[in-house]
Amino acid sequence: MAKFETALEGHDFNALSGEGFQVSEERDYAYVVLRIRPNTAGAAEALSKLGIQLPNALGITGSLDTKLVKWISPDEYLVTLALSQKDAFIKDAKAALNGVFSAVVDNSGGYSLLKLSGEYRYDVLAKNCVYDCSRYLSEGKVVSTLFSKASAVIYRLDANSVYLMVRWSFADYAFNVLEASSREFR
Amino acid sequence: MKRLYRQANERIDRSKEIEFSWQGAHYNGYAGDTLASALLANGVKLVGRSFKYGRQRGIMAAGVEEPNALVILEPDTGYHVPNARATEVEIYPELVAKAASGIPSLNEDLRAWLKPFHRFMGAGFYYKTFMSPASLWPKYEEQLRKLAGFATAPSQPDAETYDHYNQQVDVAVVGGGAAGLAAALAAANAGASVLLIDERSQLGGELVVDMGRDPAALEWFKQTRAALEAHPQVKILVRTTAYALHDFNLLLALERRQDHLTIGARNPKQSRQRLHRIRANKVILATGSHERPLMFANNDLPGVMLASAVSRYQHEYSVLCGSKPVVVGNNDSIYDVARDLVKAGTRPTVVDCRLGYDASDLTKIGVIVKQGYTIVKAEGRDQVEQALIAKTAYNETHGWVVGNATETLTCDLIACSGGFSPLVHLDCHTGSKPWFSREYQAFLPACDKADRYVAGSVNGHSDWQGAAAEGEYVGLLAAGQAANPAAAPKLLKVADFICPDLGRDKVFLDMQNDVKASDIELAILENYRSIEHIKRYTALGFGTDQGKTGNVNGIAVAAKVMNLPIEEVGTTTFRPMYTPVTMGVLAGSEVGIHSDAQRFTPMQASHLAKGAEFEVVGQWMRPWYFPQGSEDMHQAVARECLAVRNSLGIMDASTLGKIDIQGPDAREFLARVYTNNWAKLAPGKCRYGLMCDENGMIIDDGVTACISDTHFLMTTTTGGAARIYTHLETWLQTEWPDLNVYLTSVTDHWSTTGVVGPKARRLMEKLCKDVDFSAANFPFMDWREATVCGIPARIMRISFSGELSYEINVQANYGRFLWDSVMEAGKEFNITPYGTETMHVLRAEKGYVIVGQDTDGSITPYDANMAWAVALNKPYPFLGQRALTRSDTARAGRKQLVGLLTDDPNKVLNEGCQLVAETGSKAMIGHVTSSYFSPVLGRSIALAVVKGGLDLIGTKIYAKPLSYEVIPVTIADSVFYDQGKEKMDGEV
Amino acid sequence: MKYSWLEVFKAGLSGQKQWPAAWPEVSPKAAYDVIIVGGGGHGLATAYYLARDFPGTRVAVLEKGWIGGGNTGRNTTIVRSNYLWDEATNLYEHSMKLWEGLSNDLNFNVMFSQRGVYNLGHTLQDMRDIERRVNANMLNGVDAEIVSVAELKERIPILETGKHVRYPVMGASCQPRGGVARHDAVAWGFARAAAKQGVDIIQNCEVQAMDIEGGRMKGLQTSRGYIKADRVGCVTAGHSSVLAGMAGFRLPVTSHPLQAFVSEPMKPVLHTVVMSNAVHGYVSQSDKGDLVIGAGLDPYSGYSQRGSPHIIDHCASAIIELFPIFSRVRLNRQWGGIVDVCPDACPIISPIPQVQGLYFNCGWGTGGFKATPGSGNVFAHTIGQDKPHPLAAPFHINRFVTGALIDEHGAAAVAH
Amino acid sequence: MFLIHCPYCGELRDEQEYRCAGEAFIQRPGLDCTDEQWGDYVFNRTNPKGRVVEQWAHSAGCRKLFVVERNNVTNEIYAVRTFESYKEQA
Ligand SMILES: Cc1cc2nc3c(=O)[nH]c(=O)nc-3n(C[C@H](O)[C@H](O)[C@H](O)COP(=O)(O)OP(=O)(O)OC[C@H]3O[C@@H](n4cnc5c(N)ncnc54)[C@H](O)[C@@H]3O)c2cc1C
Ligand SMILES: NC(=O)c1ccc[n+]([C@@H]2O[C@H](COP(=O)([O-])OP(=O)(O)OC[C@H]3O[C@@H](n4cnc5c(N)ncnc54)[C@H](O)[C@@H]3O)[C@@H](O)[C@H]2O)c1
Ligand SMILES: Cc1cc2nc3c(=O)[nH]c(=O)nc-3n(C[C@H](O)[C@H](O)[C@H](O)COP(=O)(O)O)c2cc1C
Ligand SMILES: [Zn+2]
Repeated sequence: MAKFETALEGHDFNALSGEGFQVSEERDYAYVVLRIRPNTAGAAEALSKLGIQLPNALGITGSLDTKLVKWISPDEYLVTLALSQKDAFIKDAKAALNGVFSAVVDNSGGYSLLKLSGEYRYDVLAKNCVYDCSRYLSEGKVVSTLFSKASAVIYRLDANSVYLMVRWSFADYAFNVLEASSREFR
Repeated sequence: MKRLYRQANERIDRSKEIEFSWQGAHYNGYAGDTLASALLANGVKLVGRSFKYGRQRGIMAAGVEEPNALVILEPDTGYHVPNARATEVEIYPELVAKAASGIPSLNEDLRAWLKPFHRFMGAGFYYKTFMSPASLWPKYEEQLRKLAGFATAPSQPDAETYDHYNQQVDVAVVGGGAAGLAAALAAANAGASVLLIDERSQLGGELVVDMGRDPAALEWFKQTRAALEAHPQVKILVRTTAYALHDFNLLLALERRQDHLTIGARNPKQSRQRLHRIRANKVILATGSHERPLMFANNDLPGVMLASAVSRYQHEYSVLCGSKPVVVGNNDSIYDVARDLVKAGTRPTVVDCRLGYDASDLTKIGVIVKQGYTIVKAEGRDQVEQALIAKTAYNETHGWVVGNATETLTCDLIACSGGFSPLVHLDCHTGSKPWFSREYQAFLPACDKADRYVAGSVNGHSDWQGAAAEGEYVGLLAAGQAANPAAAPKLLKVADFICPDLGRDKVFLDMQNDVKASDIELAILENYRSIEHIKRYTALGFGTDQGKTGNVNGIAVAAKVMNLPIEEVGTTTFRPMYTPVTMGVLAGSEVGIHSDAQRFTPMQASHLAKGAEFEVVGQWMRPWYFPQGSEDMHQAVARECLAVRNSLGIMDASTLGKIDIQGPDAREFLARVYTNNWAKLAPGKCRYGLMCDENGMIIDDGVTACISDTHFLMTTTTGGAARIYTHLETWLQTEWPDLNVYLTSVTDHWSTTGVVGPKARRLMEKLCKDVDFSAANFPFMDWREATVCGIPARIMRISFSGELSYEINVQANYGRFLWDSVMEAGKEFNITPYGTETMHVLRAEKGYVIVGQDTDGSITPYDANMAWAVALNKPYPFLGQRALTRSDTARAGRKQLVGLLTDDPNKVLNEGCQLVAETGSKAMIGHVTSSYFSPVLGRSIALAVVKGGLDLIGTKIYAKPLSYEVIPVTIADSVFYDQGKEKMDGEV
Repeated sequence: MKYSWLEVFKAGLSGQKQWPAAWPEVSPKAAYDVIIVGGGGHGLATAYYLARDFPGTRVAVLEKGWIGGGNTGRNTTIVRSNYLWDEATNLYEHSMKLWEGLSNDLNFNVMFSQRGVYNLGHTLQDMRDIERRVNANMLNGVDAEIVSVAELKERIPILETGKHVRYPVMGASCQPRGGVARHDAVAWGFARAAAKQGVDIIQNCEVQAMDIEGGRMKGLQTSRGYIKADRVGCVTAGHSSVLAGMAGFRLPVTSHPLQAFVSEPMKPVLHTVVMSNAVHGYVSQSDKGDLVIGAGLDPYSGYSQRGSPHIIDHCASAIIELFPIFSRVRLNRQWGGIVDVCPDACPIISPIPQVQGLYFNCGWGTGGFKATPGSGNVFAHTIGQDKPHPLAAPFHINRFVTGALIDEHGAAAVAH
Repeated sequence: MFLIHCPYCGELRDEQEYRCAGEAFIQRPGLDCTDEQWGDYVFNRTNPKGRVVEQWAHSAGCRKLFVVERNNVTNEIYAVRTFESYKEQA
């Protein structure tokens, strides 16, 4: 069996988590980039066939249980869905969007998805992000910004946690940064 | 330790005695003391020596404006702080402090022994001297350097850490005095989120003094503070200095989180200091003001202090600064100080240059009040012993006229006030210029930027009630609520500056840098008339205090000498930092290994297990070579090279940039950004591409695969990935928005394992069953969708080594598994992992360039001998095409890429080595860009760029390395190995 | 008056009342033979050499503010000549030779301190570039050496040379004759020496328009009136494009903020100049004891003389990486200059083809202080003879038409 | 220290998320231009003091380029607009 690893496979998340702050890496998701302008001819039908509703700027639609569609830019969306559904989704999406100016790009290996929780999660973010997540990152919102020196996609689905996505190759760096900046909260 | 009886609002905790060390001796203070207050309580007068003359200096102020009392904390440990101000240091048990100045010691300073020469050391004297003989200047300089500087630098790495904290608020209030407190509360009550910042350990500002005098002030403070502390919308940061205010209300503040704690009690999990990056919708500056000293001879003697500081030491720390005080000044505030001193049991003498203040309450109780007098000189050996005073007279044309000294007052303290200087600093950081108020004799903030307010003493208020009222008013405004305008500031009437006679008397303006009034006069005499020239010629305001107490006096002296109004002289530029900021806190946590991101591929763990040495390429850490046993790099690389040439190598190519290009115009897009042709590339095929900038110079290269007619996958160089992606996006979005193309970076998605060598096919056939690897059915520069080790993959048959080579791309999550599986399967072929160094040798043997190593931004495709990659007849000319025909770019004889062979095959040229045409020549005709020992050829090879090199193949030229040994080399074709491309198909 | 110990002694006796103006305060005359616009180091040096080497030429320097208040007064004062390309090396080395005699030449101690300049390498490519540059320098007769990590540690013990940092130091190039000078003194020394040669130094005089007729320079409109001159040399650094705009053409230059900062003064611990392009910082310790530190460019255009704070933060991180003991040292003051950045990181010293009698000297960007005497010298000759000085010829503005750029980026990403 | 409103994200964001991409609306000449014209296009810039019209990219955000009109002396931002809005205007 092929061994599937995440970017932070083998990193000791226990050592990083404490009472006031916890981090975990989500393993079982796939990430598909959808490039399309909402007003492109044929986009609307194709997307509704796929059961996708495009979010507005900085918005999110759907859910992690089905498909989470995050706005990245006016013509870019990041779809997060269960790994097991990836191939079918990509196939369906390509079929549905055939002839529509768009791109469906599998970027599942491109990221590490980290879930931050605990009372001090916003303090940890404030130490590394120029974007004030505690003030502006409301539920159902996604922002692309900087996490220390890595670019990151940060979003929030509920009251208890924040998701931090960094590129795979920056994951180790992000882990170390999280480790250092959460020390005082553990 | 001597203290007054308990003052109404003292802030020391008499139950907590603290022992600390000063100059090697032990002293006691109380919790709540600053080092300055504790030293004063212990009768320590001498705390420093001045910069130039080594004069004795005592504590002058009670806050950040202190110019003299520079100390070293925790010397020579990882907690060493150079040049801390004693007035800012909170004492803690076991604190070790010593004076930052004194050569060789505080008590004996040899600069003071040079006193007879001080008269020759006017401003800028070194510009006029030490010139000849020129050879001696370095010796002079060495000696001058030894005399300069205050504290010693730390000798140990920092034992503590730092961090940053970003936040956005509705209203940021700088200053926790009456004005700031009122502003913060008003804004919060009006619904705004508020951040209140003060540099001191406790809120209150100058109110501490008012509270000692006025129970109503104390009551107001207690209530206001309690309301703020309880307010859910308010965050208070004490021990936090707002050191800069940038455009768009970016307020930078330094929080000292642990400096006040005993070293053993500091929490190692917490940062020592924190930089708050505050984006405030509105900023309220309630920063108060600093008192100015008076100008008189020997005004730097220990025992000369700011009057308000004397009161502050009394009220806040119950320390009496002198038992025989003289209080002298040019404004009403001195009488309050005198009253404080009376309450403390002394009998001060009050000297007021003006007439008319009703001081009957003081005279009634026997205080001598000399109105119409001022101080002209202080005298004393180690500290103030007496004050010489003289009569004053004022006239409109000449200002103050001061007579000869008429009287000598015996004293041990001169508390002086020359008026107040509002802390306009932050307001000025974004370019605003303060304006001069004649009435207040001070520069007041312009406050002419959007979303900014000032309130309190910074705006001229002299009473706490007025300050608070204005604070409340701007607090409401900042929170967006209408408010009734506050009353105009009750400006303290301050008399004009009394500028001393500028003789030989030592009248100090800038105590830290030893700038005297006579230095200003000298500068102007020599035509350094702009205040900026005066500053630079004399060093006025150059110190760690940035002239907080001295600058305005200096400006007044300059105005007098030039006979100009003060406002025409103006101030120098106020710049960050308001007070000095630790370099560590600026860096925050971005130090050491975190100073930049380190990027790793999915195979990192395997590389580490194999003992790889790493090369830094951009942010990436790439395996450089894989030493075995005691091998050095050359041995390892030789082994790796031969393994690839003779059997099988494996390398991690995951770091190459990868860009997914889709859309109906994808092909056209490629044609525009690459120099070569893309019209005919069919799905399933790959092609090498060369990219130029508009200047016609090579900026990148790489292989692009055609996935479908409208879908391509581009690879870029590792170091160029981000830059090229940005470059392409920029063209697409700005110049070619009509092209229907989407670019998506997929660098991280794919991990790439290169399987390289004659046995590569044999290995691939083992690992992948759904592809026909025969040379005929999977030719060079084709790619296939496949399943490798059970994983979906894209296999590209491309080569950067001349060997049969497959690059297996799989989703990053399987990268390591694939790598390990290939390693396992390759055992029978003695599969050998290799790093960037071997990769470089192999490609150099084939004459393949590395952009950035063999090119340097001045090499065109023609220069690189790659005319084959230039298609001049595309419908839309490629980027840089036009540049190639400019006269110089098209000229013959440019530097061109060629091969070099040393006559001595064992001689490996240094990369970078310069080339000349004749042995004796120094005229460089090119340089070596790449050079290696080729294990397979058993000799050294090199690539070089040589003027007209392509026409000189076979010519002998000479390398002139640093050793000046001349190495004969012959220009050769740049392909050294397998010119017939026989190895391309590997073992058949 | 000639400055000397004797004069200092006499002045000391007389209470420092004897000194003459370093340069007299003068009002503009109606006409000059040559006007130099810009009273920075380069402009003043140009005027000095013009007056000295072309006797009889009536020269004025017009400065909109106070002399030396531009980049001359805000740079990190690093002087070196170890450039990559022959053309650049020859120009900077010409300057270096003038520096070596400058204090005596000007009779003003510019405190030129040849304490050595180290350019650190942190990657293999850095090391290749160092090898290439040092090799070229030696062939061009410029002192240069490659210094190993072990040797660096000996010479600069406080430098971090360990491997545990993000970008370990792999070696360095060193130019022993490189160093620093006292920036203000350079402006003042040239001003004084120029004034002595009869040059009028006119401050608070801003050039606001150019009077050009039939492609010929006639004179300048200034904030202090119209001044006639048929030869005008513009040496206005960050403001060069503004001046070019007055003459109706554009320059291959953009103006950017460049920031620097100083620390509190300390006893000497760093005795040389250390620069690192890879981590973006460079530092020396002044004779006063403060660390003078320069940061990287702010990437946007700007005329505000202030930049963005994260550039400073980044630089501080670089300096601490190189010198961990400086972590607890505090910074006193930060500031910015407006640097005129050229696409090939080399200056333009050139007659302007469109206007007879107009000359520009600009594009020095982040690294022109070191060139001050040399630049002034070759520019003076270019104007004085209306023909590019041989050392200036390669820096003709025409190179942006022909493509003959002299790309110094490789050698100095931050070209101080 | 800029705080720039990204017209696509619709929010004020810190300068560090952006990249300045130089003067906007530079006209690219065709292959038949003179060397002078090519040099002018590639290298010469107006580089005005005061009001500038520049391209900025929200590089750490939505990666879109747009036009910023600002004062490069006072650092005041007058307007941030998309290229489309200019096109519509023209
Ligand atoms: C932070 C910083 C660090 C640097 N570090 C170094 C370094 O270490 N080494 C190095 O070699 N170089 C360095 N440089 C670069 C160096 O400072 C400059 O290249 C050099 O000083 C330029 O000198 P200048 O005389 O041409 O320009 P400036 O000194 O800027 O003089 C130009 C003058 O023109 C005046 N002017 C402008 N417009 C007008 C007008 N319309 N009318 C009249 N006058 C006008 C200006 O007021 C100014 O005084 C640095 C620069 C900066 C900003
Ligand atoms: N006796 C007089 O005539 C006279 C004259 C002027 C002022 N005052 C006194 O001044 C007070 C006015 O109140 P106020 O609130 O305007 O001023 P204040 O001086 O009481 O408070 C200002 C506070 O701001 C702090 N501060 C200044 N710059 C800072 C920075 N950059 N970062 C962090 N903190 C900073 C100061 O340490 C101080 O605590 C009254 O108490 C009044 O009695 C008296
Ligand atoms: C080499 C050098 C050293 C400096 N040293 C100091 C210093 O020790 N103290 C100080 O306050 N400023 C120092 N400055 C900065 C000046 O005060 C000033 O900020 C700079 O010349 C820019 O001018 P401005 O801030 O008036 O715009 C130094 C500047 C330079 C160029
Ligand atoms: Zn955006």
